[in-house]
Amino acid sequence: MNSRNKSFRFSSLPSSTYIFVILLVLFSITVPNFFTPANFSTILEQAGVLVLISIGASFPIMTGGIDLAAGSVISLCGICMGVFLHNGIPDYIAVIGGVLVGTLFGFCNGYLVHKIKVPPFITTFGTMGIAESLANFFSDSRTIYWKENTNVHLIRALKTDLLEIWFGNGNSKLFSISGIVLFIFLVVAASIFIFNKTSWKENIYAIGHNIESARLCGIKVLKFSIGAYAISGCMSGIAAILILVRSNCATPIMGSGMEFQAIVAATIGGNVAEGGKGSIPGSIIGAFAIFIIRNAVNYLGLNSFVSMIITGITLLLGMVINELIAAQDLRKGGVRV
Amino acid sequence: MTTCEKGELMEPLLELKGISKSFPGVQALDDINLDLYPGEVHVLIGENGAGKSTLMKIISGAYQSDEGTMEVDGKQITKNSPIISEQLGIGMIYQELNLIPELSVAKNIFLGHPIKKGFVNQDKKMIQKSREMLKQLNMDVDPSVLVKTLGVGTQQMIEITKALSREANILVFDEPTSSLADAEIHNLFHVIRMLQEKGIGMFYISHRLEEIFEIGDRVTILRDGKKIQTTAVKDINMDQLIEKIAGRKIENLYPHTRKTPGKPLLQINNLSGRAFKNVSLHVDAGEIVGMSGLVGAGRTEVARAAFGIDKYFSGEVILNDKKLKKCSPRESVKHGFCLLPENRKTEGLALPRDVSENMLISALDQTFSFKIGSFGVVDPKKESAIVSQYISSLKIATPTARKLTQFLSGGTQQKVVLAKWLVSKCKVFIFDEPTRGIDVGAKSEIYKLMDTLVEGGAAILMISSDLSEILGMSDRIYVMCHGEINGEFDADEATQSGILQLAFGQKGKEADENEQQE
Amino acid sequence: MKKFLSLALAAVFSALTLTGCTIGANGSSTEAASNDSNETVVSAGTADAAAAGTKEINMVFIAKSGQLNFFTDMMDSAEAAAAMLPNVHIKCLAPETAFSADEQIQIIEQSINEGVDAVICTAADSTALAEGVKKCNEAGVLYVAANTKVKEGDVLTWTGIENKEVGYTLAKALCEKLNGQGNIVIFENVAGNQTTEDRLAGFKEAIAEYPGITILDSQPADNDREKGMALMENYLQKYPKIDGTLSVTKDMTLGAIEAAKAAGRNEEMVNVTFDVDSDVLTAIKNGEVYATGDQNGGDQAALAVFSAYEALNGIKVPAEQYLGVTLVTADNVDDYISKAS
Amino acid sequence: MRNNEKGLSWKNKVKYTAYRSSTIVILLLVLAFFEIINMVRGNNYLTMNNISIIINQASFLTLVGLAQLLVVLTGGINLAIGSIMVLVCIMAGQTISEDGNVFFLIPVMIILVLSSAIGWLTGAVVTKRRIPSFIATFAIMYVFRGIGWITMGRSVIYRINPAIRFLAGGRLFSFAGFTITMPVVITLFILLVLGFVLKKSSFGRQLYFTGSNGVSSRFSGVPTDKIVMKAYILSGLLCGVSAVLYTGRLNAVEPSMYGNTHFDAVAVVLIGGASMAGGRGDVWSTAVGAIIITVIQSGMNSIQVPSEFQTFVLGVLIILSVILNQNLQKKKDILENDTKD
Repeated sequence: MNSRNKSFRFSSLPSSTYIFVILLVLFSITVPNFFTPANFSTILEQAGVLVLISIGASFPIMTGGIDLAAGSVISLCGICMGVFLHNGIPDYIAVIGGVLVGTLFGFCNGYLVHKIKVPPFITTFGTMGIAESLANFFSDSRTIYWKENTNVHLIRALKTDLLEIWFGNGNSKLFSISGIVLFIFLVVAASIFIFNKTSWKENIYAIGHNIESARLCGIKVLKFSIGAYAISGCMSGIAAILILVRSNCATPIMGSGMEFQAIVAATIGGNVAEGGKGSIPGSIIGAFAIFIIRNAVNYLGLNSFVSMIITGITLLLGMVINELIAAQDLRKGGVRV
Repeated sequence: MTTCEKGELMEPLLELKGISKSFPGVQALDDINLDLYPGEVHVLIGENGAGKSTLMKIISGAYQSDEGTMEVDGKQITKNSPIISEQLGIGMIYQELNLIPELSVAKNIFLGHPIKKGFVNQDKKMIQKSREMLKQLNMDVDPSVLVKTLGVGTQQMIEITKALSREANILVFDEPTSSLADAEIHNLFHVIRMLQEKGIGMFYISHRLEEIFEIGDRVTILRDGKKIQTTAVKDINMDQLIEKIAGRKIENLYPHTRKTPGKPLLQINNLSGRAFKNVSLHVDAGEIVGMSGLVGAGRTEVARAAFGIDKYFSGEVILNDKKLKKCSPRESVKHGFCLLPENRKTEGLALPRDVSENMLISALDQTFSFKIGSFGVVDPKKESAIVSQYISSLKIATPTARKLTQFLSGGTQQKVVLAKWLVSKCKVFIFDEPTRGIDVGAKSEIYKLMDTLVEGGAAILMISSDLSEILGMSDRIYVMCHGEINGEFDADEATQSGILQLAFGQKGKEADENEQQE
Repeated sequence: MKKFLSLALAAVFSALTLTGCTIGANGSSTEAASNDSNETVVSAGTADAAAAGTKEINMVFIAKSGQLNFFTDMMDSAEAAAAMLPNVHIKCLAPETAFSADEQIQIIEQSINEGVDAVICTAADSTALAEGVKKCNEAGVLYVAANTKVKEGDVLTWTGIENKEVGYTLAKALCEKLNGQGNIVIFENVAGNQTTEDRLAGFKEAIAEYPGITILDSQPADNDREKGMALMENYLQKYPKIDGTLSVTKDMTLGAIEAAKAAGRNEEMVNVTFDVDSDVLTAIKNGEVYATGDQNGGDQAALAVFSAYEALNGIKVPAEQYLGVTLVTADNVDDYISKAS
Repeated sequence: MRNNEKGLSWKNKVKYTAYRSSTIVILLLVLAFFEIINMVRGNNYLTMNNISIIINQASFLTLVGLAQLLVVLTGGINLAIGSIMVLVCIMAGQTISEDGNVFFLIPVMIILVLSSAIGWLTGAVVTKRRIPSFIATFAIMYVFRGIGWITMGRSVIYRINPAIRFLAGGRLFSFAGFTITMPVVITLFILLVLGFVLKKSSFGRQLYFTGSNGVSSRFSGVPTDKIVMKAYILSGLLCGVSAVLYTGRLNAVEPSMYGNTHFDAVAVVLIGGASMAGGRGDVWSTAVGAIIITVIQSGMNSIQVPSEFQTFVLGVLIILSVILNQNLQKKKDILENDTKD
C-alpha cells in the first residue's frame, strides 16, 4: 500500500511534451525567425485547426476507437457553411448549422460503432468516403464563396486583431492576438474544462477500459461512447469555421488528410489505441509539435519532401521517447503490494 | 426450504420468485426462488455454468428474466436495468476488477454517480467523502492517487467502497476472493462482518468451499440452472456440499500422494528481476512444489521471468542440468519447460482459434509432412491423430477438435492448455493458479492430471493463492513475500498459520538468525 | 528555357537603365548566382553592365504542390531566374498537403513575418488566396500571381496562360486532325479544379464548332495514370470505335494509351493531351500522341520573379502578362527534346 | 450446453456454406445490381469480355490487397504500401526501362530484394520499438516518399522493359471473348502459394495464432516478433511484385504514383472480411474483395454515376458488407459451436 507522494514526475507529463520541448529548443537555436513573438502569434493562429481536430480525435481514441472521417467531415461542414453563406443566410446561423452537421455526422459514426457494432476503423473508413462525396455533391465540386455583405459580422470579428503590439516606428507587428486565436483559446479551454471537470473523463476512460463493466457501473454508455464521436464531429465543424474564416471560402478538399495528422498528434500525446487513458493537453501539445516542424521547415526553405522525411523521423523519434519514458516509469514502479 | 432464524423476525430485503432465463439453446435458469435478509451472508454455490452469474446479472439488471418476479423491500420490480438496480440499493462487486487504472481512487469510487454542482464535478468533496468511507472500512489510502499504483487487495476494497458509496443495502460479491491471497481475504471478511452488523444483506458467490463455512449464514446450491437446496451453513458439511454441487460423489479432492523425488529438473539460482530478488528454488522429478504468498509478492513474476516472458537482471535458470542460455519462452519449451499462466483466456489460449490449433501451436513440427528449416507443412492426418489422442486421454469435453476455445468451459480450457504442453513433451511445469475460476468437479480432474504427470516423472511448481490447494497438493512449499522467498516447508510440517506468517513477512527461522547476526 | 531567361533578363536590365534606377556597385552578384554555373556567366556579365541595386531582396515562391513535375519545374525556373539577379534570394516552398490553400496562406503569413519583399504564388484556390493577398497588401509585401489568378486584392501582376484558350486550341487541333468527323472521349481531372473546368469549357467550345464530332463520354480520372488506364479500359469495352481522346493533363493520356495498346486498338485513335514532359515528348515522337500543349510553366515562374524584381526597383509592370501556349506536335517535338536534354 | 451430438441438416449445410462465403454473397449482390440497371437500359454488363477486363484489373488490386492482408492478420495496418512500391522502382532506376537494356530478371530481382528489405525494416520498427503499426507505417510512408523524391526528382522512367510489360499485360489466350492475361496467372499463382502457406504451413498457423492473441502466442513459445517480421517482409515482397506489375502496366515510374494505394488495399481487405483486430481474413476472400471493388468502379462507370458518388457508394458498401459479414460469421459460429455441440 504505497501511497505515492505527489512530487514531480516526468512520466506524469503528457507524453508529447518531451518531443515538443526538444523540437522547440532545437528550432529556436537553428532556425532563423523561429523564436520571435511574431512567429509565435502566427503559430498560435495557424495551428488552431490541427489543435482542435486533435482534441476531437482523442475522444474516440480514448474509448478504444478511431475517427478516420474527421478530415472529410471538415470539408463537409465547411461546404455546408459556405453554401449557407452563399445563399445569404446570416453567418452565425450558417456556422452553427455547419457545426451541427459535423456533430450529426459524428453521431452517426458513433451510432454505427456502438449501436450496430461495426468496428470503428471500418465505420469511419467508410463514412470518410461518404462525407467526401457529400462535400463534393453540395459544392458541385467547386470552391464556394460568398458576397462580402452585412451578414458576416461574426467572420469579420474573428478576423480582427484584438491585441497588437507594434515594434519601433510602427512597421513591424511584434505580436498579435486575433479573434481567431481567442476563439481557439476559448474552445480549447472549454474542452479541457468539460473533459476534466464534468464526468466526461471518468466515463470515457471507463468505456475505453471495458465497455461492459462501464455499463454495469450505471454509466450511460451509449450517451458517452456515441458522444465521443459526436464531439469529434463537432470539433471538425469548429475547425471548418477556422479554415473558412482564414481563407474566406470553402473548398471540398479543405480538410483532406487532416485526420491522419490529428490521429498522429493524439497518439504522440499519449492517447493510445487500447483506450482507457489519454489526455487532452497531450493532444494539444502533440498538435503543436507536429505544427512547428512544418513551420520550421518552411523557414528553412526546405523542399517539401525533405520536410516529409523530417516529419516522419520525428514521429518515430517521438514514439520511441514515449516508449522509453514509459519503460523507465515501469522500472521505477517496483513491487506492487 | 429452510429459513434462517434471523429471517423469521424480519422482512426479506430481496425476494426472487420463479425466475427463469434461457439463451439460444440453453436453459440458464429454471424457476429459481431466492431471498435475502438484512444482515445475512447468503452464499450461492455451484459449478461453472450452473447459473450463478446469470442469476446475479438478473438481480443487477444486466439481464432481463424471461419469467418470474423480483421484489425489493416488498415492492415488485417490473423493469430492471443497471441504473434502476443501483437506485434500489443493489451494489455489485465483480470477480474481475472493474476499476479504471488511470483514474484516482475517489473518481473510481464515484464512477457513474459523481457529486455534482450543476454540470461540474465537486472533486474536493468526492475526495473528502471517499476518505471518510475508506476510513470506515479501516483503509488507509489516499483517495487522490491513481488506482494503478495500488495493489490488488486494496483495489478489491475500493470496489466495495464503490458499491457502498451508492448507499447500497444489498451487496453482491461475485468471487471477490479469486484474485486475493489469504491475508487479504481475512481483511475482506472482517469488512463483510462489519457490513453485516450494519444490516446489509449480501449474496456471496465463491468456488472456495472453505470460505462458505467461515463467512456464510445460508447457502444455496445451484446445478444446471436449477436450485438444488437452500440451507443454513451450520446444517451442512463439506462432503455433503461437494456432493450436492457436483451431483455425484467426489471421493478425495486432493488425490496427490508423495512420490520418491528424482534428480532436480528445475533449478532457479539467485534470480533477480523487476519485482523480485535473489530467488533460489528447485523442483525435482516426481515432485509437486507449492508456491504460496500474497498476491503481489512476486510469485507470478518469478514464473514469468524463469519461463522467459520477462527479462531478469541476474541469476540463472537450469533445466535438467542445462543452463538456459537465452531468456525466451521458445528456448524454455525446447528444454521441456512450460508455464500454464494464471490468465487462461488472455495468456493461455487464443480464444478465437479452435482446440486443435491451440493444442498444436507449440509443437507444429510434430505434424509436418515435410519441412525446410523452421518452415514446415502441416499434415492434417497427423494433426487430427495427435489431437484426438489427447482429447481422449485428458477427457477434454469438446465435440470436435474444430470447436473454438472461446466456447469451452474454464476447466476444459485449462485442459487444452495442459494438452498443448503435453504435446510438446514438456517435463517441467509451472502451474500458475491452475484452478482459478474452475468448479469443483473440474478441479479434481485437474488435480488428478497433475498427479499423473508427476507419477510419470514430471516436476511441477504450483503457484496458488488457495492455501488448501497448496496444502493438499504439494510435497514442499515455498512462501514468497515482498519479492523474496521467505521460507520453505515440507508438506508434512506445513500449517496454514505457518505459511501465513511467512507470507505476511515474518521471517523464517534462517532469516531470523541472519538478522540477529547483523 | 535558357534562351527565354537571358532574353527576359536583358529586358529587365534595359528597363532598369532606362528608368534610371541605377545604383552603383556590383556587390555580391556572383554569390547570388552561384547556384547554376551555366547561368553565372550570363548573369555576372549582365549584372556588371547593368549595375543593379544593392539592397538585398528576399522573395518566396509558393507552388501548389511539391509533388508534381509541372510545379517543381516552376520552382527550379524561379530559382534560376533569381540566381541571375543580383542580391535576390528566393525560397521555393510548397504545401505539405498538395493543393492546400490553407497551407499556402500559412506560408504567406510566415514569409511576412520573415520580412520578404515579394510573394510569388501559384494559388491553389483563387478565392481562398485572396486572403493571402490581403495579408501581403497589409504588410506591404508584393504579391505576384503566377499561373493562377486571384479573385480579389492588390496583385502586382499575373503571369500565365488562359486555360480556356488552351482547351480550345487543343480541341481544335484534334478536330482538325480528325477532319471534323469522329467520336471522342474526354479525361477530366479531379472534380472542382478551376483549371480543369476552364480547359473543359475550351474543349466544348471548339468541339461545338464541328458538328461531326461526338463526345461519347467525359469522366474524371483524377490526373492519375492508373485511373486513366482503368477508365480507358472501360471506354474501350463500352465503345466499339473511338477516334480520338482529349485529356486535361498528360498522365491520364499516357495511362489511356497503355490500355489502348493492350487492347490492340491504339492505332484507331488520335490522342491530344496537355503539359510537357520527357515521356509525352517520346510518345509524340513515336506517334502515340498527336499533340500536346506546352504552357511554359518555367517561363511563367521566371517572368513572375523578374516582374517582382522590376517592381521592387520602381518599374511599373503590366497587370496581366499572358504567355502563349505552344502546340507541340511531331513537327516541333525535336526542338523540345533537345531542349530538355 | 451439453446437447446431444447431431450432424448438420442439409438446410443448415446450405446456410453454413452461405455464411462461410459471405464475401461471395456480396459479390453476387453487387453484380446483380449492375446487371439489372444495365439491362433496364438495354445494355449487357456481364459480357465475357467485360468480365475478363474486370478480372484483369482486379488481379492488380488483389496483389496490394494481399500485401495489406498479411499485415492486417498480425493486427496491424500498412500505410506505406504505395510508397514502398514507388521507392523500389525508383531504386531500380533505369534498369527497368527499355533503355537500360538489361535482362528483365535483373531489375525484377532488384525490386523484389529491395522491397523485402524495406518490409524487414518496417517490421523491425514495429516489433523492436513497439510503435503502433498505424503510426510507424505512417511515418515510414512520409520518409519513403521523401526519399523517392530526392532520389528521382522530376524525371520519369518510361518505356519499361518489354519483358516486364509482358508480365503485366501479356495475353496468353482468349476463349469466347474471355482473355487470360499474365497478371491474372501471376496473381492466381501467388494466391495459390500464399493460400497454401497461410492455411497449411507452420508459418501460417503461427501468424493466425499471433494475430488472434499475441500474448498467448508468446506464452506458447511462438517467436511472435519473428512471425510478425516475416509477415512484414512478405508484405514488402508483395509490394515489390505489385510494383513490377503496376510499372509494367502503366509503362512508367513517377515519384508521385500510388498515392492512395494503401487505402485501396485496406478497402479490399475489409470487404474481404478480414478483421482489423487481426487473426481473421483469407487470401481468396481478399481476391473476391478486390473483384467487388473493381466491379463497383467499372459498374459505376458503365451506368455513368458521377465520380463524386463513387466514394459515397464505396463507403456505404464497406460498412454494409462488414455488417453482413459480421452477422453471417456470428451465425456461422453459432451453427458450428452449438448445433454440433
